[in-house]
Amino acid sequence: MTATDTLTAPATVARGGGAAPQLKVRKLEAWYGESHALHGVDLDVYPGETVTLLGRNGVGKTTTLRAIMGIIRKRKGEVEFEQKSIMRVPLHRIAHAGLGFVPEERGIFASLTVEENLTLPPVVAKGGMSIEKIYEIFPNLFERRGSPGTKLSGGEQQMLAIARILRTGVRLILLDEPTEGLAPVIVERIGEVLKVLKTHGVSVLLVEQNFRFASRIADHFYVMDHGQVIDSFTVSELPARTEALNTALGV
Amino acid sequence: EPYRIGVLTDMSGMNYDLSGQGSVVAAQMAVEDFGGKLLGEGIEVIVGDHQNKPDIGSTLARTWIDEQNVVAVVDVPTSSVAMAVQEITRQKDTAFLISTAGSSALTAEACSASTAQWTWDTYALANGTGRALTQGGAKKWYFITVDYTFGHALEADTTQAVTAAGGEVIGSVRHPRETTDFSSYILQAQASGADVIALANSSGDTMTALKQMQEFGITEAGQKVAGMLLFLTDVQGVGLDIAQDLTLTTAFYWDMDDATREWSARYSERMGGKKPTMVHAGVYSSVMNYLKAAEAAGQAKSGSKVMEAMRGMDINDFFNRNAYLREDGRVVHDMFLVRVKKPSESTSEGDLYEVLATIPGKEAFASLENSTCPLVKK
Amino acid sequence: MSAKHADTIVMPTRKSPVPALTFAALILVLAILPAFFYPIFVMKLLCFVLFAAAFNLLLGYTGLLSFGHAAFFGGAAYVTAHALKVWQVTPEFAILAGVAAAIVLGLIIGAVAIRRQGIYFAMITLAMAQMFYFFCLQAPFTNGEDGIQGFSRGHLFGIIDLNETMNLYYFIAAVTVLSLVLIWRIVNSPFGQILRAIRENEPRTISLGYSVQRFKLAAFVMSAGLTGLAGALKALLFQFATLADVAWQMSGEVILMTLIGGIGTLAGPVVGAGILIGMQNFLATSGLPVTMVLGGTFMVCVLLFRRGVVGEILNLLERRRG
Amino acid sequence: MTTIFGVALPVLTGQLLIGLINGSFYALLSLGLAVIFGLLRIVNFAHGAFYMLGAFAAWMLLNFAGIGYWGALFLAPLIVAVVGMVIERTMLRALYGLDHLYGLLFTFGLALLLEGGFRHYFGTSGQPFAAPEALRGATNIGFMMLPNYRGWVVVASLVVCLGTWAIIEKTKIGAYLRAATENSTLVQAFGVNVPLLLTLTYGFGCALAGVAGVLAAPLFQVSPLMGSNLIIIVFAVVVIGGMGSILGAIVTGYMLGIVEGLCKVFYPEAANIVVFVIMAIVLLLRPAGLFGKDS
Amino acid sequence: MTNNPAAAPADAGAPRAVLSARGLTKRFGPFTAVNNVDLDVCHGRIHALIGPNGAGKSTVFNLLTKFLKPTEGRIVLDGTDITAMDPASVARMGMVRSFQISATFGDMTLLDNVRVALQRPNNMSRQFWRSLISLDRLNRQAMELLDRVGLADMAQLRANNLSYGRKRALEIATTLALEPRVLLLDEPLAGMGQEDVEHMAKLIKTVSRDCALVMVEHNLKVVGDIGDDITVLQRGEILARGDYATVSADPRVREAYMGSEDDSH
Ligand SMILES: Nc1ncnc2c1ncn2[C@@H]1O[C@H](COP(=O)(O)OP(=O)(O)OP(=O)(O)O)[C@@H](O)[C@H]1O
Ligand SMILES: Nc1ncnc2c1ncn2[C@@H]1O[C@H](COP(=O)(O)OP(=O)(O)OP(=O)(O)O)[C@@H](O)[C@H]1O
Ligand SMILES: [Mg+2]
Ligand SMILES: [Mg+2]
Repeated sequence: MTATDTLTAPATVARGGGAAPQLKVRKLEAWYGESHALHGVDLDVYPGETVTLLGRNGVGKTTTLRAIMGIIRKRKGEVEFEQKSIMRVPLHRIAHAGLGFVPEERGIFASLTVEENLTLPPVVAKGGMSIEKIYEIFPNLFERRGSPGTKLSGGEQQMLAIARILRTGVRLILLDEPTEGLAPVIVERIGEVLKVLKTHGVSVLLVEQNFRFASRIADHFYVMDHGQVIDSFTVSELPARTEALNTALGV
Repeated sequence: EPYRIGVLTDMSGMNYDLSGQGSVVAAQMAVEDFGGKLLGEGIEVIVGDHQNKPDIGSTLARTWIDEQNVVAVVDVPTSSVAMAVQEITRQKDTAFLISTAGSSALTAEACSASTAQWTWDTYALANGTGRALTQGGAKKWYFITVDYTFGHALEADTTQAVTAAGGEVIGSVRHPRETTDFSSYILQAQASGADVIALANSSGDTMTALKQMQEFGITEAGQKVAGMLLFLTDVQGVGLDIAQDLTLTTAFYWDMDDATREWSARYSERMGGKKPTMVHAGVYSSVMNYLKAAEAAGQAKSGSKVMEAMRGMDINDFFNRNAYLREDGRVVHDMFLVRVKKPSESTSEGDLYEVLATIPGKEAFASLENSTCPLVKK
Repeated sequence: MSAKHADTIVMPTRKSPVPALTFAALILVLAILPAFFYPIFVMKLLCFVLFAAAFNLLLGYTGLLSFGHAAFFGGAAYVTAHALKVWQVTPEFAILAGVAAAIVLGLIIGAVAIRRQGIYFAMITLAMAQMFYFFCLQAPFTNGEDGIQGFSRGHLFGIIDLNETMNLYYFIAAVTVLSLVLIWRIVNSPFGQILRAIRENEPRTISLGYSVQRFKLAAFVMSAGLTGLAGALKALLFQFATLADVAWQMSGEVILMTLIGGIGTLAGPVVGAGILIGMQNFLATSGLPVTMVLGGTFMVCVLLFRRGVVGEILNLLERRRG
Repeated sequence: MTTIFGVALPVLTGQLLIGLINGSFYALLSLGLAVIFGLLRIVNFAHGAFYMLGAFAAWMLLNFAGIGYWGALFLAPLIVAVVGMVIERTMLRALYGLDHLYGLLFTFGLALLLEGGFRHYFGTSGQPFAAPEALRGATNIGFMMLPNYRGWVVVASLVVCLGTWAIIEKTKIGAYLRAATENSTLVQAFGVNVPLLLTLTYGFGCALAGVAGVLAAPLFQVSPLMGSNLIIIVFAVVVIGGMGSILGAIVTGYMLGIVEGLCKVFYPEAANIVVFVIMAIVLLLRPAGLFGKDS
Repeated sequence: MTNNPAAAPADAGAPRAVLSARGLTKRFGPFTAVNNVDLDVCHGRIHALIGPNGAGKSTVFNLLTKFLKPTEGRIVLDGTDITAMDPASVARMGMVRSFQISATFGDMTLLDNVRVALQRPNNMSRQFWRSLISLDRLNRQAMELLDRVGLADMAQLRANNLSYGRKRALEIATTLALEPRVLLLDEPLAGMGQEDVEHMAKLIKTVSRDCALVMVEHNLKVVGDIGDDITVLQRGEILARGDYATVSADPRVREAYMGSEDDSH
């Protein structure tokens, strides 16, 4: 994969057309112990789509991803992936259903080398990237492949966290603030990677503070506040919404 | 209020087999056999588990005496606990009938007028075996000794007996307590060419050493092995296979004559078939004789008065032969040199020893000549 | 972002009446306790209360789990007993000697152990204490299994006869209460605040310029010294010092006391020691297998009541308040 | 027959060999501890109790089911593993998220319970257990008589240790486990059945203790206290090797056995504490242990 | 570009180099993370350290604050060679850092968090015999610091209950408590929401007047706004240095770090 063949135009996705959503979330609620963090989130991700969740600090974006994945046990509502409910599926089977997760805190394993980290998640389906390809995109990782995961710099850890999921062949990736702490060049490169994923039909549910980055790659936006989705629009509606977004997000 | 006899023992730790429940049963048997009444009052046996902690033991003894009308504290394994309890019984002038604790210190510097150390002490066991074996022709001795005060004393006592009988000690090696591997020591003992390899240590260590000696074929090669401090339960623990031909000294063996067999049978019946150790027999005998002496003294409160009475009494029974209580608290009686049977000689589960010789009490126990007990008038 | 001026929000730390009341209640209880309980038993309890409180100073407030505190407890007991029996000094000097020994031991063991954290720390202290145990087993002055026994308690300052039970009682009670006040003060002092910070985030504390190792060592030695005081008092009380006090099981017991009572709480060690000592006493005549019961208690505590009795109560109260 | 042959280096070489045998037990036990610690971050204080359980299981198999040594060598560790797995499933699991100290305290309680229980029902003096017929006697290996059984112990422990090392270091399982100790939820989210993996690991670690127990049964007394004496030394071994380092546990185990053996010849008084002394020195010079990676 | 017209260019006048490093090198095994880096940090100025991920920025921080030992090179703080010192002593000399992953005392209140830092300069850290009330005289100072980062009204909350961005603010307050002469901030703005970013940037600018400040930051807008001197690291070596305009015009920097990022702000 090179930078040139990644600039394919985003596949347009028919929203509201005949296709069924790949991920359908309805009335999702979640709790941290006693504290109620999500108050009924509704959202859809269609096949091949890149969907971005926007919102200020602490509104529940991360929590939404974790609740979809089933990492938060205390939750209510409905999550369907490819027309099957995954609310009762044990955590370790979710990935095999085709869902991948890149956590906010990156989750690099200190006791594993970079390469071990990279090959840790089991491949769940065909179509994932090969290790060679990954190293091509992130040469830093290739260079550091033998060193322990947490000896990486902050940004390298972020790259590793994303790269790790690209191998597994999942069809939907939940991606939490992938650009935090990354140098602008790398942010750009990650944008390209996400576009390539789209051409391969992989959908992405993205949480992002870097609005500029998000606006370049997403097809659809949801805005969250207080544990709920308060707004939703497509990329074409974006210019019209900028004003409203500025007040909602303080951009 | 009934008179109470407090059996203070180890119900949960390493002395459980040796003493423990068996001591409780033996004390109860004695009370029953005595008729259950002392000076017109009932007698009750109560039990305490000192968990091998001197503070628990001494607090328990103290409360018993102060609040529960306990007139005699019985048994008390673990010498540190026995020493602590002896301080209390001395202060309170309560009878203290020691059966399991074998520290010679209890009847030396720390002796008490209300104490009777009934069954054995380290000197008697070491001395008995040392002397008898040397006289039997095993002149050259090698010691495997546990490296702390207890082991040193055991070795010194035995050495004295061996040299007195014309033998010599050609070497010794010290090992830490609770050693799991004796092979280096065994190799050294083996290489020394001694006639007897003497184990101056106790239960766990002795058993491990015995087991490993068999691996190295010590006895097959003609060396004798002597245990300086071994109980019936230890021998059962390692099994005849390993303990066979071991020589040791004991105060009691159940299968000596009709009297011992009769009592032991009654004991076994209550203990699910287990054979009594010398400690158990000693507890029975000490309680029984205590009750007789209290009856004779006309009171039970003052331990020293009861002991006074006991000194004037004939205290022979199935356990005690040629026995008397000395002023330092030592009960002197015959001891027995035994040999552990080979598996082929043993006809039943409890058939373990062959009695080789009787060691007269006077020879078995340390004489009063060099006693450091302040009660001994010189 | 707040626009309020700082002055309006400065709140002085309120002097909470709770500790003062707790200590007053403790003194009151100690004054009347001998009327109901066996004084010797109460005194033993006090020794263990002090032991547990000293231990809690380390675990509860510095976050260091020592599995070797028996060394300080038993070591001080041996030295005190030896001082009374052989050197024949007055009790206060004997106790001081014991405490000094514990402090020296604390310095040695602490210097090695604080190089690591968490379980490493626990295992190192355990091993070092075990070394000390073998030393005590073999050293001639401890008399092996018999222990140092049979000495007089002597006269405090040459005047007060400690062989009188009630004299001894008031002495031990006074020392214990004063030590508890001291521990409470250490914990709630500027120094204690730094210990808390270390427990919370060590690298951050270093980056603020604190020599963390020195603070840890200081806390360790304080805990060791106070533990030594408890051991010395126990030797004085029972008039013996034996191997049981230096064995690792003793270290286990003090952990259990602190755990049952509530790690990091003021009253936890008092309650925990009370429960454990009471339980041992009860079990002694109950016919139940003691180690099994203790082991089971341990497991249940860890699984269900990690906060300990006092901790759980405090937690309940806090929840009530919202 | 039983004198030492070859006069030149006899005692020393003999001791070295015997040290190696002791080291076999240290290695097996510390390996189990290291596996459990390295992968579950639990300091398994009950390891000594599981070792004892292994020996008792062998003894019970023989006395109650008539199954001999060889059968026991496979069955007893299995039994221990099952016991361990049940405990892990029902109780230990609840402690994973917490401070490691709670794991230590819990297993400490478990050790007391197990040992107390066996003491209560089987007494303290222990049970005899004979070596299998085929391994009795001793072989003259030139400079000393080597009891056959001891030779077997060395071989068996080496095989088990190396096998374990290979499994953990050379397969994906090891990576899963190490990752799971750091962030088990995430590994699960990647599609690995972590709970099962942890249960099996704990079972496996316990089984290693069980193997050591069976191997030890004919050598030492089968007694409830056999483990509690050993466990603290093994802890020291693990600390010296570097906690969590599999290879470190194995190598240090054998090495310390040898050092201890030599100490018994040259300065027996210190044999009990030599391991602890070494530990203190190692910690002063290399705080992470000989094979530990600095943390 | 810079807000501070008073800030003189490095060659004019005599800017005092409070902290300087010469030939700083750090190798991890065969891998060289930092290679022969020279650095001068001056009083009253913000020195921004930027560069691609893994360039060695955090490592330089760790070397300067002594959390890592340099393989080669010398570090001088205020004329004292600190190359062989330990981190706590260096901190006592007035060089304080923040961490890339935020570091607070989670179970303590915000007030206590700041007071812990204040205790040391006030010699109130070893007093085990004094009451906690004695620390109250630090309250005013502590509250002022909290107020500066906008946390004054949360002083009695526990640090754990703060959201990510506020934890970072608290960490800065704690750091400021030491009145550092040299302040090192590792990605102080990462993960903060937009309005917090602006506020914090202002704060950093204000603070920098009284100390020498080194900052690692990927937010180029902020770097451009408040950075006085910029050093660009790449693969452990210095790629470029100068003010933002110079550096951002350098094609090598654009290629290695900025990419096509427009600096239209
Ligand atoms: N582990 C936790 N325990 C308790 N509360 C939590 C936990 N994690 C998050 N919260 C709370 O839940 C709410 C939602 O948090 P979440 O992490 O989902 O926010 P976010 O939108 O991802 O914010 P950010 O942009 O800062 O990452 C917040 O108020 C936060 O304080
Ligand atoms: N302790 C260590 N052992 C081995 N390599 C290390 C260690 N610390 C850092 N490195 C390596 O050194 C390089 C520089 O790391 P550093 O953390 O300084 O980068 P950085 O410039 O701060 O990057 P980022 O912007 O991503 O935080 C990285 O490639 C990293 O993998
Ligand atoms: Mg988030
Ligand atoms: Mg960095």
